[in-house]
Amino acid sequence: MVLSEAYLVIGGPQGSGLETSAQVLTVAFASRGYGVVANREYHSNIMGRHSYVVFTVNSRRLVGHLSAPFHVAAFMDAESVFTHFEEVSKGSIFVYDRDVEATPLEKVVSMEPARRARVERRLRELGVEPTVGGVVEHLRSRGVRVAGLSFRGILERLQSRYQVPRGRLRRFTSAIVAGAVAGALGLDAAALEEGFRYRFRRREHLVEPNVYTAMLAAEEVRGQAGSIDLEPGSLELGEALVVTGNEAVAIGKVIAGVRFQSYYPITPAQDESFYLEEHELLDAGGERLGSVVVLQTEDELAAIAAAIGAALTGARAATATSGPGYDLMVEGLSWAGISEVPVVVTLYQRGGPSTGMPTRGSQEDLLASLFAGHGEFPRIVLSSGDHEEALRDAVTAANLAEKYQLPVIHLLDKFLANTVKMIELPDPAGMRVERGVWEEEPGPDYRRFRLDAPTHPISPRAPLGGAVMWYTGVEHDEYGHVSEDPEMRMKMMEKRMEKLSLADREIPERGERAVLYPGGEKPSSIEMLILGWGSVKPVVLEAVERLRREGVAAAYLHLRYFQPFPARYVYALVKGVKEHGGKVVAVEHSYRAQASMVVEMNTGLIVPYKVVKYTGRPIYLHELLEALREIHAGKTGRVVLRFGE
Amino acid sequence: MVLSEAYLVIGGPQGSGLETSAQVLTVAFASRGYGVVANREYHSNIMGRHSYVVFTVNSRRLVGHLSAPFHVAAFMDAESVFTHFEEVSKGSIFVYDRDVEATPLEKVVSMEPARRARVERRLRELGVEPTVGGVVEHLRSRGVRVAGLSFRGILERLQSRYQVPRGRLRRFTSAIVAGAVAGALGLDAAALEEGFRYRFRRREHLVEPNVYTAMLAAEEVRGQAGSIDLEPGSLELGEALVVTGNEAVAIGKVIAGVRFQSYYPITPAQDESFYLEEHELLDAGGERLGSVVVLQTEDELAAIAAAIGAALTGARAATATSGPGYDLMVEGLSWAGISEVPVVVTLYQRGGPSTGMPTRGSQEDLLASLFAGHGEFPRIVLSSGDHEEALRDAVTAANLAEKYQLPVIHLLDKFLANTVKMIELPDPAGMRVERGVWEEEPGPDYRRFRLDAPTHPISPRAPLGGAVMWYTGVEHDEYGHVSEDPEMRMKMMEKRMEKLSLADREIPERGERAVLYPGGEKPSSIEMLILGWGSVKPVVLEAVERLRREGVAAAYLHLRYFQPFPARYVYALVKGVKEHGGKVVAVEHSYRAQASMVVEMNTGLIVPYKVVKYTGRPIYLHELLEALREIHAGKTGRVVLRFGE
Amino acid sequence: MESRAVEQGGAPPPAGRGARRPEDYRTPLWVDWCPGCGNFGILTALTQAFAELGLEPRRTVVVSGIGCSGKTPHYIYANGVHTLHGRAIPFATGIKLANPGLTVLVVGGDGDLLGIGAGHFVALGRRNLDITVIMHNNQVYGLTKGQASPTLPYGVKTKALPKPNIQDMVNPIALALASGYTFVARGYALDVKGLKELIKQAIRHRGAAFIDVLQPCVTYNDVYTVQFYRRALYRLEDDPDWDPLVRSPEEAPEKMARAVAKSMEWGERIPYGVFYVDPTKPSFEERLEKRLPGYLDQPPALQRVEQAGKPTVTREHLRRIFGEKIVQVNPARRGRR
Amino acid sequence: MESRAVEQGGAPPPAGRGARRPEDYRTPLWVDWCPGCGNFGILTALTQAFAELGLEPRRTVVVSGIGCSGKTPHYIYANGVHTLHGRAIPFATGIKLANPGLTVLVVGGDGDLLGIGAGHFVALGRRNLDITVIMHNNQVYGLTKGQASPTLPYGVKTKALPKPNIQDMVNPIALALASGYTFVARGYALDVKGLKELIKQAIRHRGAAFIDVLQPCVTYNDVYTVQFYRRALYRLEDDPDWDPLVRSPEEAPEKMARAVAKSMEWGERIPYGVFYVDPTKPSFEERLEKRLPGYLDQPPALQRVEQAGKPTVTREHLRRIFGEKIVQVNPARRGRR
Ligand SMILES: Cc1ncc(C[n+]2csc(CCOP(=O)(O)OP(=O)(O)O)c2C)c(N)n1
Ligand SMILES: Cc1ncc(C[n+]2csc(CCOP(=O)(O)OP(=O)(O)O)c2C)c(N)n1
Ligand code: SF4
Ligand code: SF4
Ligand SMILES: [Mg+2]
Ligand SMILES: [Mg+2]
Repeated sequence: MVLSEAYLVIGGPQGSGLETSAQVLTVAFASRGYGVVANREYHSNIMGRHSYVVFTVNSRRLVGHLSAPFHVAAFMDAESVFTHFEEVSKGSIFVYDRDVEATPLEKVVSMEPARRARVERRLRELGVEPTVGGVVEHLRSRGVRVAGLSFRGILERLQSRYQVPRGRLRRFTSAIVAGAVAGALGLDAAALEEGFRYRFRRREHLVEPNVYTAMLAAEEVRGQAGSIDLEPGSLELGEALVVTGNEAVAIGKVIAGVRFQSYYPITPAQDESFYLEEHELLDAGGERLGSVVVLQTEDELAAIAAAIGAALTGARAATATSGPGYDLMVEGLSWAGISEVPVVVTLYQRGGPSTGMPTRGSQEDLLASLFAGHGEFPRIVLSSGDHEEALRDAVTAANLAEKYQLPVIHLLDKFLANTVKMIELPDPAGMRVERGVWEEEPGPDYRRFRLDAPTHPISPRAPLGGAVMWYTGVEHDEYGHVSEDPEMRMKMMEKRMEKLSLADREIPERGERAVLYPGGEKPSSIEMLILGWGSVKPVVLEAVERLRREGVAAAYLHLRYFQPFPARYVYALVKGVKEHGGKVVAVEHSYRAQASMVVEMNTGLIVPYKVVKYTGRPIYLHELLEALREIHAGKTGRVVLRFGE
Repeated sequence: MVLSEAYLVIGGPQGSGLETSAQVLTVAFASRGYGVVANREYHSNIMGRHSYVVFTVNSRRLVGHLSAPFHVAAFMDAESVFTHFEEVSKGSIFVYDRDVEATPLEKVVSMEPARRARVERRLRELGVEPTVGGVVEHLRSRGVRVAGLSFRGILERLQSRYQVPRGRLRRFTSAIVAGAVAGALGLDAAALEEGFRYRFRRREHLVEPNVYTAMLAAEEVRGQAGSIDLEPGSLELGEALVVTGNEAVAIGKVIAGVRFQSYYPITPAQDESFYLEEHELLDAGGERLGSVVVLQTEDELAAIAAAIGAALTGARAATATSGPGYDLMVEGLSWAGISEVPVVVTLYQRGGPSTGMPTRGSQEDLLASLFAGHGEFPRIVLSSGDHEEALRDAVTAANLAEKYQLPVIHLLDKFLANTVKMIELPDPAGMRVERGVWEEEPGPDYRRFRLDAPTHPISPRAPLGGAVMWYTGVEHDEYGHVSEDPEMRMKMMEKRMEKLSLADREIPERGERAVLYPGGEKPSSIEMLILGWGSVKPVVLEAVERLRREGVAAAYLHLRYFQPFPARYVYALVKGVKEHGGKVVAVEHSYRAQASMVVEMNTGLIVPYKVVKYTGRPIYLHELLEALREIHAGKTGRVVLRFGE
Repeated sequence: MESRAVEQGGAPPPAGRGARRPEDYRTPLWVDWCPGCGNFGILTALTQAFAELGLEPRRTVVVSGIGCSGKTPHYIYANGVHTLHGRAIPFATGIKLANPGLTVLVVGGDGDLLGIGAGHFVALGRRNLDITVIMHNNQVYGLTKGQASPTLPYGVKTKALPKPNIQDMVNPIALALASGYTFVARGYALDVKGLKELIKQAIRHRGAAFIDVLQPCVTYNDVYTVQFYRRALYRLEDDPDWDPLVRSPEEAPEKMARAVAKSMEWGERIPYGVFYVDPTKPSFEERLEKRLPGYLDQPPALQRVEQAGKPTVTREHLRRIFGEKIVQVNPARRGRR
Repeated sequence: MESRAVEQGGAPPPAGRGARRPEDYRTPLWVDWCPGCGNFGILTALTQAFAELGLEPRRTVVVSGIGCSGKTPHYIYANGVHTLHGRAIPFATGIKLANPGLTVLVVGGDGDLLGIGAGHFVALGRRNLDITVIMHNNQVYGLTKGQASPTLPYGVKTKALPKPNIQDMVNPIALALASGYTFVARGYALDVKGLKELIKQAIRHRGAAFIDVLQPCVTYNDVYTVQFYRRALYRLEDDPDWDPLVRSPEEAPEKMARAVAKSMEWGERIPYGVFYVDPTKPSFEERLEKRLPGYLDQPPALQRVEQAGKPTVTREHLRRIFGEKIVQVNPARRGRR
């Protein structure tokens, strides 16, 4: 059978070059016209703990979902073998390092005790000897096509050919893994070369020996296990961006005109700031586009304060963080609220609470993004479901912030942040930069918080430096001077809160704040309406597609804005579906299914079915489909997903 | 007509002794068997800005509500006269300083521009000359019983009698005001003496000249304006506590066994910590009861961290703060959540957002108290409606924290915090101290987060110092060691979240988490169900009482717990009332009526009617009654209250 | 009409322009500090310094925290940003970095800057960003009614404290030096002329400048009173041997050590004046200009990012800036295998 | 069975008790630092110091922040509290104050203690609470992949930095001195024996102790390497004239000034050892005991607050403690008017 879509996994210890393998493979597939996505799972550790990357490769279209069992698995070490051996099935190609065949489970010191106990139990149940060799035998007996490479042997051949210093040989392990996958899926040397060139942009001398090493592995795999017949890639994009979600947002910010970004390092937000900093010069080949000031602050309290300060001067300013850092920002957020400051907080959710699972994904911070920060003030909260949305929403967020003069929280998560995806090169010409209402020539009597502007409740802005004005976190009068007068208080409170009503009137609900897939679907014809948000989008869309093929009239309502919430549209849709006997299911990465709580709060309609996952691992297509089928069959109301190590 | 309840206001500049007048009067009334409550309004300022105190005095019972117009008004300065002259009515007694009669409005420099403009406009409308004299004339013409005292004259008589140094004379202004009120309501010298003794506990020599001064004023008022016939006080309590809400909570904490309190000064929370610190020795007349460590930290980040640290050693620990400080605590809260730390955060709400109206009240932080802090973790949120509840809830909060091993947020607000009220002396014998589940003899293999305890999901605690254990904000195993294992994650997440379900099963909904007044009322017989929480309780209860007398079958559902929310009970009640055509009205101190949002989120039932106030001033009975009558008459759905300067 | 009312709360600038007088930097608002408060002296010194430097109000920004001191910007006719308790420095950092052409000052309380804000205080020193920090040092938390601030010495009992202070004081001058401030001085609120001169020097200094201003709080601090300071204070500049100026980087360690040693005098005798000035260290803006050529001319606040409602960044720009992330997709050209 | 599995992740204490060996203070967990990381040296020095002091694991608490260094407590068999980034000191403060009988240490990164946590670092110095702070100074943010920490000097470019560091370093020793720490030292992670001795001294010292431990990060810091330190480091104690001990309060200012001056040596030559010890200042616990007699015996953690499910505080106690707030209500006795 020829596949048009394949699922892959590669694994190895942190710090051993797995990211290189992943990047090389992603680019190699992309360059050959495949849609590709790769999600990386790793511990909060610099070196030694288990890490793995999961891919989906599609020959016909851009993809974003993941699934299992994997068609190809290629592992660097014993821990990966023990950890993932049950994720392949008959006919899968399973590549491992023959040199560690004798390694027993108990010698894998880096494995967490809880997992070791589980694997031990499982091997006992299966009657498998607890060594790499034992596991491989077991797989072979189940019809998995196993290929045992001698990593040492391959590296020795590399060494004798290119005289790589012994100490550096280990760095080529990544090429072995990339090559193994290429071999198993029939990717050629030229494609791999594209991948290595992308990776070693300024160290071209590394390309050739890497390709050489990879091809050794590829041939060996093909020799031992044959290859899997994957349809040739047929995407005709001309050029494509291969980026992580972090990078997509950074590019979006550059387009948006964000020229000041403050941050304090935190996983998984930090890479966005690093990427911005790398391109801080906006060096468009000689042409001067200005530059971006990227400031590493002493903490997140300072990060938001500095971003607000910058915004007051008229710069487009943002900060990016994750849960713990966001908590530290909320006092500043509240200041931005009362002072009507357009500032963007890009919030990458990770597993909580507290330090939680810092390198794992979640959608646990929705309620905090909506309600943290004391007192009442308007904010806009929007979220992106994939790389394309993330990039565009970075522009939208900056626009909304300035249009309504308020803080905007742009919600993303670790899944998106670290996932590498192939997308079309965006065209800024199709985007808008809306800077809102400005006072053209502010006079000496300029009132920053003017109450009688034609644009009320929006007061025309002027930058610090362009007029004299006052800001204060205290309730204030039109000039920004402290006021405790009850009437002034009411006017200012109402002015601020009305901006949210204004945004609610101006931003389209349907298609922008919430998007229904398939587009034209009527409530009466929907049997199962899935509510989701953020990075569940790709996998849910895929599941909807499959369910529809199975004859289930499923649809996906992708919630994008949580404030202002598209209440009328969602109400009508959900109400309609329910009235016609359809099922409404939330699919989310949180224990409580937080978006469904927001729906309930805004519409008074209960979301009765929930599929949730809170292991910090992404939702896979196969488990989601199973859950939805069970719900459709009336077997259950709440499914907790758990696939993935 | 003989009154059984009177409403009073006194006013003057900050720092001029108004608090003394208020305390003296409160105690004087209390000692004479009157129920009394006094609410203070003041600016965020140390000296000079306008401040005033509003009282309700009842001859038959303890009271908590305020109302207007005032029967007696006594003012120290011109600003008070200009600010409050419309709050009295025909027959009221209005006392002012004759020496400032000539002061024109424009000379009152401390008055905020917004207010000055408003007063100016109003005086113009009324055709009143903008001087104190003009205003007084106007009042007289409207039938107000005006008494103009020469403050200077009275102080001179004091001076000649007691040889008070000239520089100290001004300090007796407070006695003039207290005396004026006493005169207007027929309070005798002995009662005032009680008040002054209470106030000048360790400076007894001040009592006599103060009483003397007060009585001069009293006589002068009676001479000029007569007095108002207030029924004699008839409360037979024997002894009573006269305390602010801050003090009530501090006393509750002492009873609860809170022996560590960390705080960073912030209005209106700080007075609780100061009061605790004053009594840190727990000096029960020779008997050693231990002591309370009250730590002023460098900020609120440290305050919560230190409280958590103390809790880990087995001490009952708490911290107290307000909105801006709470924002800084939420990262710590999230740590307490994942680490299952029993810690109490006493949160005094004030006007927000940001620094907002730091000395004014609000109920704006409910949603933040429920949802701030990233990630998902259990917390209990309860709120108190009056001084009696506040004191008892301080004990309950400490109990719940230890019983369920989680952070508890005890919500209060500025109204309660600063209001002085007469209450019964509580009896700790009627209270419980529940310290939860402890490991009796923790062995060397002690597991702090044991998953298989008979008390699951509660793991028996041991204090730092009593065993070896680990804590971490990272997801962890039973020992408290870092774990990223997905199965361990699920178990720990579920364990934590199930504690909330447990609390939901164990804490009674009816009567504890929500209390209906009148108690036995059936939904079918309720015409108007008022939902409220926190310090709206006394005024709503009074309004319900009055409405019922008018023939409206009103009832009040006092919401006390927001997590775990009494969803079933509230659902049944609200649903029942609605089905029988009754109206459901939220009464709250926030723009969005946040508690009604929480009701909607938890029950799916919309609260269609709202009475809100967000000027930072308390809700007065007269305006509330008017609003409720309008709603009852079907004239409106949302009323925004605004009484009070 | 309503807006008319409100206008009175604002700060119409003085009619006559041209050479500026201190009064030109005052708003018409009533100042609500206690009569006799040292803050009045600081306010006067600020407006005098502004006038003598001829600062343009719209190009000057006074950033404050929360506290009695935090109200200062409202009384000054120049941009005022009254921020959060402890966060004035990072707000100011964002302002200055986004528009380095502005003159940026921070005014804050001792609690604000050295208690809740101490982390930012240290960080600004490390950056040597061209901001002037003026600390209203009254040894108490004024606005919250007189608790001990981080500058109140151990064992001292001021009026509002129920017991003597149990925490030690931090030494602001030493802390500023350890953090890297390149202009460090102490002023006295009631020596308005001297303070004005210090403020002028601090503003002119290119880099992070700190002035610890001893400010009597007449309401809560009955220990560090005007009487006390009158006896204790002496001027550093009166010592002809005192030379705080670093003339070359090599001199820095020794001058700093001397300044630290000097800063430890706190008791009967308290020195004030300039403790340390190092004009040789590059300011943060200068470092940034090196890294981002053109930054000073085209800082974030002055870059044009929009053209007729569109981004100024085009697709072609993206190709050039982010070219490394672009993959040529050519399934046909090379085919598979 | 499931719990059996989990148990392996815990830390059963060693079988043999009695005199303790360093190994007795190690949990069986795999240490996930990079091979060659300086943290291993610090861990060893800690367990050796614990063993030599004979600390009881259940009466010892190691509090950490977040970072590579933050993982340390899990590797030590004693109570471990792995807190929030930057907040180890205030957590430790609560622990120590609630139960002053415990031995409390803080281990943290340079980012943790001097970046995000700098405010608390200063505050602990002011309090002189008996806590030992050990800073893993690797000049980078290790766990977040090598960004510059507050101790990396200006202009230095380590591996993971795209450009040379644009911020200045803070001087940890000077900062600790300015903040009031009464024991201030510098150690080196690879001189385990020397470090162990410093740790012992610091733990024994009654008051706030700080050790700046130079810790090579082999993965991200290719400037401050083992090779570098081997050349640069020299021992303070090798100078016979070096005497960091304050014998009477009067000596303090001069010794501190010398220590600050010494701390400015950072380049070719870097001193390590004890910079300053002042045992004459009362610790915070001692001050508290003075204010709350009996505090040390009956601190918050050890007070009994419940008796058969009831408060130990009775109504009569309330009358006595809060008597000032009680009003006798007697409408009948005196009547009205
Ligand atoms: C986060 C936060 N915590 C606490 C407060 C309350 N607060 C307002 S001013 C102040 C202290 C003021 O002291 P200082 O900084 O010395 O200024 P001063 O009033 O003495 O000028 C405090 C604690 C606040 N506004 N915000
Ligand atoms: C509030 C918050 N912000 C950011 C982070 C992310 N973070 C984790 S460790 C770390 C820095 C670690 O550096 P350092 O303190 O020097 O410790 P090291 O890893 O070098 O030992 C950061 C920024 C966090 N955990 N919490
Ligand atoms: S409290 Fe002190 S610092 Fe504040 S205004 Fe009054 S005198 Fe000045
Ligand atoms: S990154 Fe550096 S500090 Fe962290 S474990 Fe590795 S070597 Fe050690
Ligand atoms: Mg102060
Ligand atoms: Mg570090």
